[in-house]
Amino acid sequence: MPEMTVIEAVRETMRAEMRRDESIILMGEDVGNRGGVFLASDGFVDEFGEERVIDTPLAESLICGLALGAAVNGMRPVAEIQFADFVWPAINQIVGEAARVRYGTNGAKSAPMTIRIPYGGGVRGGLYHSQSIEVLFAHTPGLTVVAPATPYDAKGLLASAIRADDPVIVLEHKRTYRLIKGEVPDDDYTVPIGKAEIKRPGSDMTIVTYGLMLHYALQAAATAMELGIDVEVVDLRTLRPLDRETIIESVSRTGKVLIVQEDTPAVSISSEVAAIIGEHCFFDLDGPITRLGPPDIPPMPFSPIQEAAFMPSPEKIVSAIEKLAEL
Amino acid sequence: MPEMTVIEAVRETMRAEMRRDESIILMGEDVGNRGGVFLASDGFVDEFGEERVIDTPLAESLICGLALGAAVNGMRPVAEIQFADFVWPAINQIVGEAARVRYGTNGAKSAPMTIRIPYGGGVRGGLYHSQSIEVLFAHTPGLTVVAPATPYDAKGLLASAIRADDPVIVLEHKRTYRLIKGEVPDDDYTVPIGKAEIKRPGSDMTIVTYGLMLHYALQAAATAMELGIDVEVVDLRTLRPLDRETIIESVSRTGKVLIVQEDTPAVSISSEVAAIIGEHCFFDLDGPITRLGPPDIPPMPFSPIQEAAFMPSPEKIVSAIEKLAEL
Amino acid sequence: MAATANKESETSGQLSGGRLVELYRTMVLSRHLDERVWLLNRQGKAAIAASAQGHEAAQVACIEATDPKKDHYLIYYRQFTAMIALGTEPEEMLRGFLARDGDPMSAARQFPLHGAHPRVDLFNFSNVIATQLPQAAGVALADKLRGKDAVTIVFFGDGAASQGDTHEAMNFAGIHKLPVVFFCENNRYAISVPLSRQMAVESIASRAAGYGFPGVTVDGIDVVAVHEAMTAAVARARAGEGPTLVEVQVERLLPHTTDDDHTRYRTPEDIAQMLERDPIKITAEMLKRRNLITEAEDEQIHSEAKKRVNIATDTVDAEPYPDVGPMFDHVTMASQGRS
Amino acid sequence: MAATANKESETSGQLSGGRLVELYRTMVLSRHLDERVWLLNRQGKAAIAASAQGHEAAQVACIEATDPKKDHYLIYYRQFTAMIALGTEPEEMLRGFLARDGDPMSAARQFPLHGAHPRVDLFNFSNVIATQLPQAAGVALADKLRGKDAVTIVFFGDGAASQGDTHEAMNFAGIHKLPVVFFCENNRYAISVPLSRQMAVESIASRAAGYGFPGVTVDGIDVVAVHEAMTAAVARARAGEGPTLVEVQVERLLPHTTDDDHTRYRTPEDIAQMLERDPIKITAEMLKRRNLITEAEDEQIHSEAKKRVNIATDTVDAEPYPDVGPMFDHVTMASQGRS
Ligand SMILES: Cc1ncc(C[n+]2csc(CCOP(=O)(O)OP(=O)(O)O)c2C)c(N)n1
Ligand SMILES: Cc1ncc(C[n+]2csc(CCOP(=O)(O)OP(=O)(O)O)c2C)c(N)n1
Ligand SMILES: [Mg+2]
Ligand SMILES: [Mg+2]
Repeated sequence: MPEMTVIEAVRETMRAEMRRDESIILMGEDVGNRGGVFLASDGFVDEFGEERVIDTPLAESLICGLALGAAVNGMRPVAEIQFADFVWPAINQIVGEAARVRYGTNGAKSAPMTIRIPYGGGVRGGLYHSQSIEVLFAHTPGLTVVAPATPYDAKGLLASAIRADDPVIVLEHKRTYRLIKGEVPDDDYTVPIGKAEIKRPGSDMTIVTYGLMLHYALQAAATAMELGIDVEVVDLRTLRPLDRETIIESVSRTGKVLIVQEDTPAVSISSEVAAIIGEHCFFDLDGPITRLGPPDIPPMPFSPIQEAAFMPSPEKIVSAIEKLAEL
Repeated sequence: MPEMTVIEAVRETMRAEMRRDESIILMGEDVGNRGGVFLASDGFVDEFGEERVIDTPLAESLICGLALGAAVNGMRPVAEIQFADFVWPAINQIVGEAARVRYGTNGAKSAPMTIRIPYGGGVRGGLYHSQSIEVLFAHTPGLTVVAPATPYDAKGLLASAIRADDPVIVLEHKRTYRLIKGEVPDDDYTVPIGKAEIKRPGSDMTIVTYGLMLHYALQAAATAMELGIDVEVVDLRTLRPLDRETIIESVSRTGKVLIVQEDTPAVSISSEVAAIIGEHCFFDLDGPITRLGPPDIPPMPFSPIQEAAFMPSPEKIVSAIEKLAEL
Repeated sequence: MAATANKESETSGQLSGGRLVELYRTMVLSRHLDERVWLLNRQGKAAIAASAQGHEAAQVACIEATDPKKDHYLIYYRQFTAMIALGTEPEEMLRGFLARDGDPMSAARQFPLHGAHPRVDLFNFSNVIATQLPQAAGVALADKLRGKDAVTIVFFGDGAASQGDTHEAMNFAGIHKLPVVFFCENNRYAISVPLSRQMAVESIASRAAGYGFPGVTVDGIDVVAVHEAMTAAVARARAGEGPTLVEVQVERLLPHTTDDDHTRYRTPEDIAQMLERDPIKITAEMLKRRNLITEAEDEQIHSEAKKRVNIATDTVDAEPYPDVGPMFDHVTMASQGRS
Repeated sequence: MAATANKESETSGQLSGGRLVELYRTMVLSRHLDERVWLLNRQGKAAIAASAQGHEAAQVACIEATDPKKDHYLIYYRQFTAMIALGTEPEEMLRGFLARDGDPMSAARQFPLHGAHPRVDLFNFSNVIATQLPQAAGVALADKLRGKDAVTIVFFGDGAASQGDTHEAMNFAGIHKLPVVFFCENNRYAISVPLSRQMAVESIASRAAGYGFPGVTVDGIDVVAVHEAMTAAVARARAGEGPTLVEVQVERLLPHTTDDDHTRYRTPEDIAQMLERDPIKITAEMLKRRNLITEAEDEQIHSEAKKRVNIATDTVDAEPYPDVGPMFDHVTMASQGRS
């Protein structure tokens, strides 16, 4: 079983899917000869040709509208938004249009399209190459949103996304691209959409998280174990629809919860996870529902000391674990 | 003290502000001779001239980018988005740009601009004239978001918005425009941004809500009183920043909470309110944190029976109150 | 290069006299049904309507130049006549406006004319102006990649020309020589905003030059001229030569929608002049001048249309609204349904 | 109408020989500082840089035609030389690239060249391509409404021309005859995407016709030609006659940014040809041909620039990064600060 980075898993999955299914086409800025700025489609134009690997003009609304039009006419487009920070011009085509194609046509049309979005900070990206942009997508009925954190899940969820018959947003954390390595089976498998995974079982409290923060949470859990606190770590993996069952089961069992995310906490994924817990685990909770995130300021400073101060870290998670354990 | 509708309060406030301050200009689709599709600027072009009341081309990104440019160059633009459903093309200029002007220039520039957005359903508007679009704005550091529900608050919060030195989004519920009447003092007053208001005191439980739902909640509370349940109703009024103190104080006192909103519950204002309560009222809560909202499907059907089934109503709120009271 | 076609071209081109009369018949049916819809709105039965009155000639001529068995149609809310020209029955139209169960486009989830057509590849996903243009480029791209013989016709108004999406779509279609026709129904108003506040140029078609394909401006009350321009554009697209922008100059005879009152922003002279350019009147005159119909035949065409509209109204008025249950159908896998 | 100015116009226009040498001096300083920044990136000290190498002549000439005491400049990330031409000191520039406390634009909250200038009205709110164009229209609108004598110059690349915002902004500026100059630095690439995949036409300036104002294409390695075109555009704006689109044809001598490798997508011939069009070389030759500088003076200009860059590097390299505290300053009233 080969070991791969996240970006390698993304690339090999796209390649395998494109070999399997001719209706899959790629579109985005610099996805052709450049192979994508993160090299997600490195070499693809040579293998699949310019017709299936389309360098678009610099226009995100076009990219997503184009993907939508092609999707309702028999293709399975995979659109790349170069950086999450640049997805805003396309919101109208994604949230306003693609999300509602099936509902708004009473099932007559569907849009089997995938939008890959590299996001997240800790990469010296400053205000405009660091953003987390999941909130609106995760809020919108009609969209599916996945956020794999490991190479295994990156392959399995991207394959699920490409094969799905409705629009799926795939959020890939940029920092994990080359940082995170893991085993990825050669064979064709998918990871089901809508299923969280307990990445580390534990009995004293539950951390619910996703993306890069999964790795920080696992590091923090290892440190906490040395301090005698046994932390369970739930990786959401899919942000819409959230896997309520896994969250509720875990938190009801451990009785305490810390929700960790990189995105601004106000009105966010962590808010929704907290709301689910507050409604469904109330009688099993042994302490307040706690959250850890960055400060409520625009994300995130370019200068290194401030960037580090902004991002949640394994150390900050350990502190939050200790505080919660004492309650 | 004259009685006014919400739309009259909006219009008279804009008129008074424009008379007071020459740097205020309006811009939007049909705001000129048409006076706005809801007549918010009826007669303005005659009083203030075409230079200050600008009919723009049909281009929302332009409208907001224009407002931003004028704002950083000495004006106080008030932009109108004709219907909330059409704000998506402008997200990049609002969330990506305006929200971060002060932070991103380290305080050198600021953008004193107001964006008025008529939103909400129950108006036979179907999928594209009914949307609630508050989530992303309320999530974004750098934006201020107000959502007045009464004529009094509409005047006071719009005045605060226009006078603020940073971008403020004013969400006006379309259904309240002509439905809701109330007394509006003639004199110059403002309602402070960031302050919720207890619109009805009560002791058995707290309803937290905003917009049109405030009125439904008050109706439901009156019915509940007849059933012997004394409900407190908190009107959030500002969605960013949320007034944590008022929420926490009320819920800690009553011990039970029902959060009512018209918007899709997943990852929303009600999620954040629940998260605040789950963290800060845990030891005072006598029951789970409950929420009432529409089903998780695209908002909202055009046909009348389905629209009614989609929208939360006073009756549905009464049921939720009764269920919570029994817990 | 923008070019203005003859004002009242009466050379029939590929349109036979018989077809001209048929097109006129469709226009008249559209007009009577359209009037009925406004009446139903005033009676409180139709929540909202946008009229195609004034656009009828342009729309029938446009559809006539296409092949409904192969082609794709991305419309917006004003293609009332185009819908009828494509075979939508009056009952089907009314179910949309009256939000009845049997609305073929969206089962009354959406406004009239929104959703997808059950028999031709015509759709209109949203009310959001200009979003259909990038989508049309995508539809056409998919055909081009698979070598399909199909043309995509995308409809938009003068207002839509100001949106960024329009620019992005035309630019891409030009680069890739996509088989698409951009059909702009320029009625000089975006709700209340006149052309002079929408653009500093005379014609929208002139912008095509900036995207590397032809643009043509045609008088949209002239069935023959529109048909000729569209025939050329469709042929160009089918031949793999790329897009064309066809701009038709039409009048919006009624206010923007049933919610609007255009006397707030149009002068009496403007309204009077515009009423002179009623395509039903102009087309009837042309057909009579060319001896294709008699006065009596014209009256019969009108009375048949009225009868058809009456039958449809009676039928649909008695039909039920959709019930709550189906509201939860056809959600995507990501919707959590009943909350 | 698009017009192409003379390829190597050497009539000095309003530019004296003395000013030409000064402009060259700025170009050379820019070049050496720019090279240093890339070196600092390779040393791991500058996280990212976009270079203006190849754009220097266009940028100095553009700024020379404006009035920094009155005018507004909305730049993007590639206006390295323009920043210097506007009086930004090498130390200030380096503080941006090295993310030091004293970065005058944003206190190192943002990427280099992002934020607002402390002395001239120059700003760049974000990395998001083309957002500055509608903003520029707004800035110009505010001046126009108040009758201010100020011109807004907005910079953008060929890539930005494809964005909807560009279309919307130009359209509005045309309608309202705003005092704005759209300055397009066309280096034929948007990262790796060549012009042929960005548009089906030869010149971006040709699109101005669709917005009702003039567009002109100028050779951007020709200081005099760019200055002439900009002088005309600025005069037009100041006279209340409206916008101009000035497109300058330049070369991007280095990869897109320090993160890029252009050999992945440019052929060796393309790279070789492009290197021929180095504006430093071309301008030096022109100055010598016109006897405005000698070889020795040229060498001195270079060595002074190098010295200046060395001093600045030593100074800034020793300066601290911003500490955590100031991260919480200048948030708007809506931010809840420390979470
Ligand atoms: C993006 C967007 N903004 C605003 C609206 C509101 N609106 C509906 S129709 C319309 C005018 C459209 O004018 P035009 O494109 O000329 O079409 P016409 O109605 O004249 O046929 C406006 C502003 C909308 N539907 N979508
Ligand atoms: C909206 C948006 N999309 C994508 C990007 C990523 N990106 C940064 S620069 C660039 C190319 C810009 O090309 P051009 O406008 O020609 O400017 P140049 O770098 O050539 O000067 C791209 C795609 C971005 N910054 N903003
Ligand atoms: Mg129109
Ligand atoms: Mg470029």
